Amino acid sequence: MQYWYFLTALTLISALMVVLSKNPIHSVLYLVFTFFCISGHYVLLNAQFLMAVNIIVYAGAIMVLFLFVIMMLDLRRNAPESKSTLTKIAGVVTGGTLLVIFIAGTKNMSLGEVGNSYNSQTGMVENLGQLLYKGYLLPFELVSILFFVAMVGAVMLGKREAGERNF
Amino acid sequence: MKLSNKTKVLEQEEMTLAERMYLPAIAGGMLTTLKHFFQKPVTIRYPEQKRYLGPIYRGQHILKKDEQGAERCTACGLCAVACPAEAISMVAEERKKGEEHLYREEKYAKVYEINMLRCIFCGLCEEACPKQAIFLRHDKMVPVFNSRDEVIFGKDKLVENMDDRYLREGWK
Amino acid sequence: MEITSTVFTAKAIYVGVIFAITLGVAAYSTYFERIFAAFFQDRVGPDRAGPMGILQPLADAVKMFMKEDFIPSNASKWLFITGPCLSMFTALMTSAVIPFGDTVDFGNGLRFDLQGIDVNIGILWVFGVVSLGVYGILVGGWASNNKYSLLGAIRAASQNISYELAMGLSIICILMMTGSLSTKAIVEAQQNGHWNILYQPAGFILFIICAFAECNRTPFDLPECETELIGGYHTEYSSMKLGFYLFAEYINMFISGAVMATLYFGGYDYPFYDVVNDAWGTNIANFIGFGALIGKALLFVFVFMWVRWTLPRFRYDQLMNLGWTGLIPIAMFNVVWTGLSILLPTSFNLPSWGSIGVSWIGIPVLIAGLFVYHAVVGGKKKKVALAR
Amino acid sequence: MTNEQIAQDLVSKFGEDKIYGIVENYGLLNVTTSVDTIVPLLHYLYQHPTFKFQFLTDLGGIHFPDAVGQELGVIYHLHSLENNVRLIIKLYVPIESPVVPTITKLYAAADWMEREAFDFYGILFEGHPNLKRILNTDDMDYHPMRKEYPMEDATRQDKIDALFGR
Amino acid sequence: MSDVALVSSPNVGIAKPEESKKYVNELTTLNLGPTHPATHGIFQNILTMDGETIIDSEQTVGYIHRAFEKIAERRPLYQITTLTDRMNYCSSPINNMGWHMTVEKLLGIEVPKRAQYMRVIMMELARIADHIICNSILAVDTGAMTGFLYVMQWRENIYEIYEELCGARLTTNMGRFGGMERDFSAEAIRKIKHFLSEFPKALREFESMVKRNRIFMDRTIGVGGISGERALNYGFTGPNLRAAGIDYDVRAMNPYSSYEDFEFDVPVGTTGDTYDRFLVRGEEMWQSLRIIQQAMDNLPEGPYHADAPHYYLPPKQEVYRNMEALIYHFKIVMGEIDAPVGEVYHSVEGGNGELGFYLVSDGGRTPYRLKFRRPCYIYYQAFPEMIKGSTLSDAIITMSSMNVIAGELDT
Amino acid sequence: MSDRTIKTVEAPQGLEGQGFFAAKLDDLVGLARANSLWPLPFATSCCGIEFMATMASHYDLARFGAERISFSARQADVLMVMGTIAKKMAPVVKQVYLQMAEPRWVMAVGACASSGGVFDTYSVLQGIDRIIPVDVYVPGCPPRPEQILDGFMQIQELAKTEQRRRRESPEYKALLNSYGIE
Repeated sequence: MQYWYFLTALTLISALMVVLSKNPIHSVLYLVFTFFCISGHYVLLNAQFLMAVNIIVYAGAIMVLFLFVIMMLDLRRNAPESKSTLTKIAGVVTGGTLLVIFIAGTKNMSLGEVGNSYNSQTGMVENLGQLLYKGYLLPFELVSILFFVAMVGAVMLGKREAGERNF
Repeated sequence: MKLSNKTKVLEQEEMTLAERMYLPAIAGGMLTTLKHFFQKPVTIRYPEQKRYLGPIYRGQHILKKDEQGAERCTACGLCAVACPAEAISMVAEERKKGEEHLYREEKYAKVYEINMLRCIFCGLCEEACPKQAIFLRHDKMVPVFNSRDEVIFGKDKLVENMDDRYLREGWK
Repeated sequence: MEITSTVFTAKAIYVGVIFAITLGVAAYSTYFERIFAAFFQDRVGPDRAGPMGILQPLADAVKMFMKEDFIPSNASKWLFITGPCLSMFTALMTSAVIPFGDTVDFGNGLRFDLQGIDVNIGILWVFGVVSLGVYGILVGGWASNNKYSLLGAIRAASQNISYELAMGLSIICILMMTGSLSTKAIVEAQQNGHWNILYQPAGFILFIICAFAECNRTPFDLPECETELIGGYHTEYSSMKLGFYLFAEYINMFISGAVMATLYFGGYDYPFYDVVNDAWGTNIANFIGFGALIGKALLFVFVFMWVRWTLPRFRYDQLMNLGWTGLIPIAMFNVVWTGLSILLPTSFNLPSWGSIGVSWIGIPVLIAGLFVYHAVVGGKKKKVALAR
Repeated sequence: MTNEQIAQDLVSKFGEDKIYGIVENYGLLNVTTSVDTIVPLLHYLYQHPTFKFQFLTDLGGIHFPDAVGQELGVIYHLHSLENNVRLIIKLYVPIESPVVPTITKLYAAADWMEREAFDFYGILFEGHPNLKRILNTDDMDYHPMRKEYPMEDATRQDKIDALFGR
Repeated sequence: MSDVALVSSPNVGIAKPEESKKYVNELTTLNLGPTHPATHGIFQNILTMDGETIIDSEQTVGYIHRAFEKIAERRPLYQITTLTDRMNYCSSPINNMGWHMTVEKLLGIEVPKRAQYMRVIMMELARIADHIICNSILAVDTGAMTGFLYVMQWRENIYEIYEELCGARLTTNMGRFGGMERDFSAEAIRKIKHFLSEFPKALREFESMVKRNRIFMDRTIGVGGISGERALNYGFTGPNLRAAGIDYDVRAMNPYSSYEDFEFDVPVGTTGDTYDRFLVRGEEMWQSLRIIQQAMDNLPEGPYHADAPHYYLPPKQEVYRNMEALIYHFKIVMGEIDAPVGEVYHSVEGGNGELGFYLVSDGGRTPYRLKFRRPCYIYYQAFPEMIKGSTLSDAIITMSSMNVIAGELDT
Repeated sequence: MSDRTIKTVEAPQGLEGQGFFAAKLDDLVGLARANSLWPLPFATSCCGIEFMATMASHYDLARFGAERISFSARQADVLMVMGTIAKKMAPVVKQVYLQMAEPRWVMAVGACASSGGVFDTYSVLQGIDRIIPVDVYVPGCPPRPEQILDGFMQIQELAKTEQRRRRESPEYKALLNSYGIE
């Protein structure tokens, strides 16, 4: 359990730092660190496959792209433009609403017994594969189609207009 | 435009399939380098091995003496005039009685200085000298310097040492 | 198995040994790179520092430690320091799952795997850590506040992401054949000469190309190419922080060599293992296996160097083009063909070499396909070029 | 196509008061012209159906301090590649107002050549897109190739000047 | 003279990038040089880039401006050889001999055939040395270091030949007015023959490593191209112009130093891109080898310098004994030779193109004005146009394939 | 090729005994630095071409541990200024020198860099020692590769004998101050 507390604390701190740090690059790096901590949680749950995939996909690919984009934009390092009062008010309202919903949702929650039904083999690759390709084959395939559509869309967006020099 | 009858047009040939696939050309290139891997290096390990400098290499200057050990230079100043870098300076003086064994001609250079950092080793001074007094040694390079104070070579460093005479077998 | 203190100590010693070997190999890779480069170029290479110049890495290291540690005034200080550390860290992390040898028996029922951890996602671990390796470069390049560094960092990021795909697809074929993600299982499946290279020639070529790209070595050394970016991401680094970057590159080379040996060349397997086993016992045979793996990895390091001193480098867009439109389709074809080579022999009851035969037939099929593509599309492309 | 033909054609086209100083130096035709003629002359030579002086070999300044009113000169070297004939055109301007029209619109190569001539001699090329110093530092306040300026760096210390012929 | 229409230059139609077209992307400026490794330490390009695509570039040159033309006005004619050496230092014998031929034209000296052939051999060796550097540096800039070192070994061989003849490797100060200062020694002839027999192997090996390698071809084909018409308008000469398809070669059009005696081809490219420049330079090396072979085979016997006592230094023994020779010796060294008043233009085919010398003599011991036509200086202005729209990597290999020599660029 | 013995570095003076060897740290560091000098070739003209020859197979500068030609000033140890430095270039040279990390050495290769050489003109800096401190001058125009190697070995000697703390000494600071650095 001490691992769990430690990891959770780290996760929360780094997640907070994502929001609190001024520099977007630092934010992204904290976010990467958060993903690491979450992967740590996966390890504690013996879900090594999820851990690896989380690192490969989120930390290794998506966040690299995030960083990439932010670096490209941040070339001039100009000061962040001051937010208008309206955005501030809107932010407070949205955040407050979320907080209220969150509190309302957790108020009646009771902590059940954990561990009784826990099967340490759930997260193993074989079990995951069995589940995905047997029980949930249709959703799996649908998701893949969704991804495919998204990819086509990205390609279409990224493609330059005809006549423009493409290197 | 065709201007001469010697034109030879070099066409950029299309890449063949093998060339498009990268690997054959890469393999060929790697074989070439591998061949060199096993060849003997051509390196001359300099401080230990000296390279052949040629019979007329233009190295450090020397003020020649004749067979009797008298300096050949007559301080005519042609070398200084011919020097494009204006690196040579000299002060001429009349030979006094009793100095015939030291100086061959009636006038001699009392001071003869070459700024070795200015010198561009073009060899024009050697060519200009009517008395064959100054030579650029083919067997010795000017050493490197650690400070600016060492770079002007006076007669103490330039005049030939009779125990270690400079001979040039090559041209001239 | 309970974690007893003996096992823990043994693991610690083992990890220490592996780190020492990795660092030593990396240090001497710098020396051997110089020597090999010299040989390829008809030179002699460093020969002053110690006999044959073998103290050269030591001299370099001491010099770097003693050099002024310089942080540019406009740089982001902490990230500037983090960059090389991350590079080094991720480079060293990979070796945890590589099985450097079979189980060694110390007697008294004390058996010990020559492997850091045998997780059942071993190869994914390698993959994940490798994909993190780019952070060091990215962070360092950005923190330097130098446009050349930034360009290098960005090139590194996009290049690594792109080549990971093809790399993953080529690994998938191995997984299909072995049926496990565990590196140990992959190696064990290749024992007695059934090396994957025989079944996966195309996959191996893909993998080695991607390994070049992931290690940022020529012909994919765009992030640091000297003539364009003056060193790319490490332009602003001096002292040991630079040393970390350079070191990390060599560690990566060694580790990727070890991975390639594990995946395609039978890991610690070597010919006449049985003979040795019978003559001198398992432990000796396994230690020889350990040496065999290191030897194979070093051979790949040599190939890395050989290629570096032979080839020109790609241009950024060509590299992307090759990755996305060349390697990924071929890798997909390879996945399909691997499926065929697994299914066909079993369905037609071919003898054991049948699978190998089918795999190798894939290569002419692939070339034929490329030929058709070349004939159909290649000509069209040329016309477009002329029209422009 | 001989040098005489070119000279005659030019004189008949532009008149003797605009084209003068026709000499042949080592087989190379030299003509001198005036500032207002140079652009039409070069265009004429460029488009001429047989001459086709379409290659600007070189362009440089020259300084004659003694020729009053004509101190600075510009020398154009033209080359007709198809006929393999070269032609040198000169023009002179007073040093007080060294203004010459630019020919960068005709020859792209003239861009830097004119900048060099400006840098060295201070000849102002009217209409040049980017007339500023090219080889020397921007803060230099004289035009070093004019005859009155010394060549030597004033700060050289290691020279003994009291010698022969210098 | 308003009846002359001011039109019809290809330069007129070239539009600047449209001002109206807005780049939505953020542009960065990148300072390339003057200490960037690919500029070989000499000139600056300030690139405006959109990502890695170059939108515009601004050049600054003059970082090693040494005022050659000013120095030339203060030096006797024979000392100018030391300046021409340092102009295109990759092929200094060509510069030397171009200058000597210019002066010989002014003085009216007829050079004997043997000296002319010797000059041809030296000039072609220099051309090979120049092209070796350019082509192999192009390979280095694409990342292939090793081929560079293979051919550089043979450049050492060329330097050894220079050393045999004049005693220096790079800044040779070779040749004198009226011929050469020395005849070929037996060793020099042996070395040239060795070079002729062995160098083709090395060159072939170098070409096999890069010429048909797809990585190299992809890097160079279609990169940094320029059309023949634009190239002419920009004053291109030499291999860069020939790569654009125009076979202007001074050796073929205005033969000097008996180039008319030799059989050789003028290679031309088709598209004017970097690969064509590489091919043209490569082929020119083969043609140079052909010329050297012919010159060595037909090397005439006879004197290696003109019989011109007013201009050519007498032998040292003569000076010592003969009063007349001594007087001539003094006059020549002092620079007091009787140069006629006049203007002379002479051009040779240098490593980079037409290397011209425009000498205005007022009869004094120094030139009144000496204008060097430096091919680099003239064609380097086209660089921004050639790289517009390409990537940073393209710009770098375009630069190295243009062979911009700093000494020649800035004099 | 009779003399095949290569002079490798000699072990530093120290106390040698059964299984132990103690040397002064300064000497060791000096030795290490001397054998790992990364040059920054600041090649502007002819001497740069000779530097290529020095790097190339026949002379092979790499033998002295200078394999890695470092174009980034931060990583270099020796600034090799080769070729004419015009007054326009002078601020750039100084900038590069300032960017280098300590310890740094400067080598002026060739007549132009050392003294201006044949170019005694208004546009050429008469020696780079007017703007930055120079440790070794190599004469020649251009120097032969042998001479460049000589100069390089001279720098190695300097590196070997230099006190580790020299760069913090007041004399060194005074030297830099005389050039208006820091």
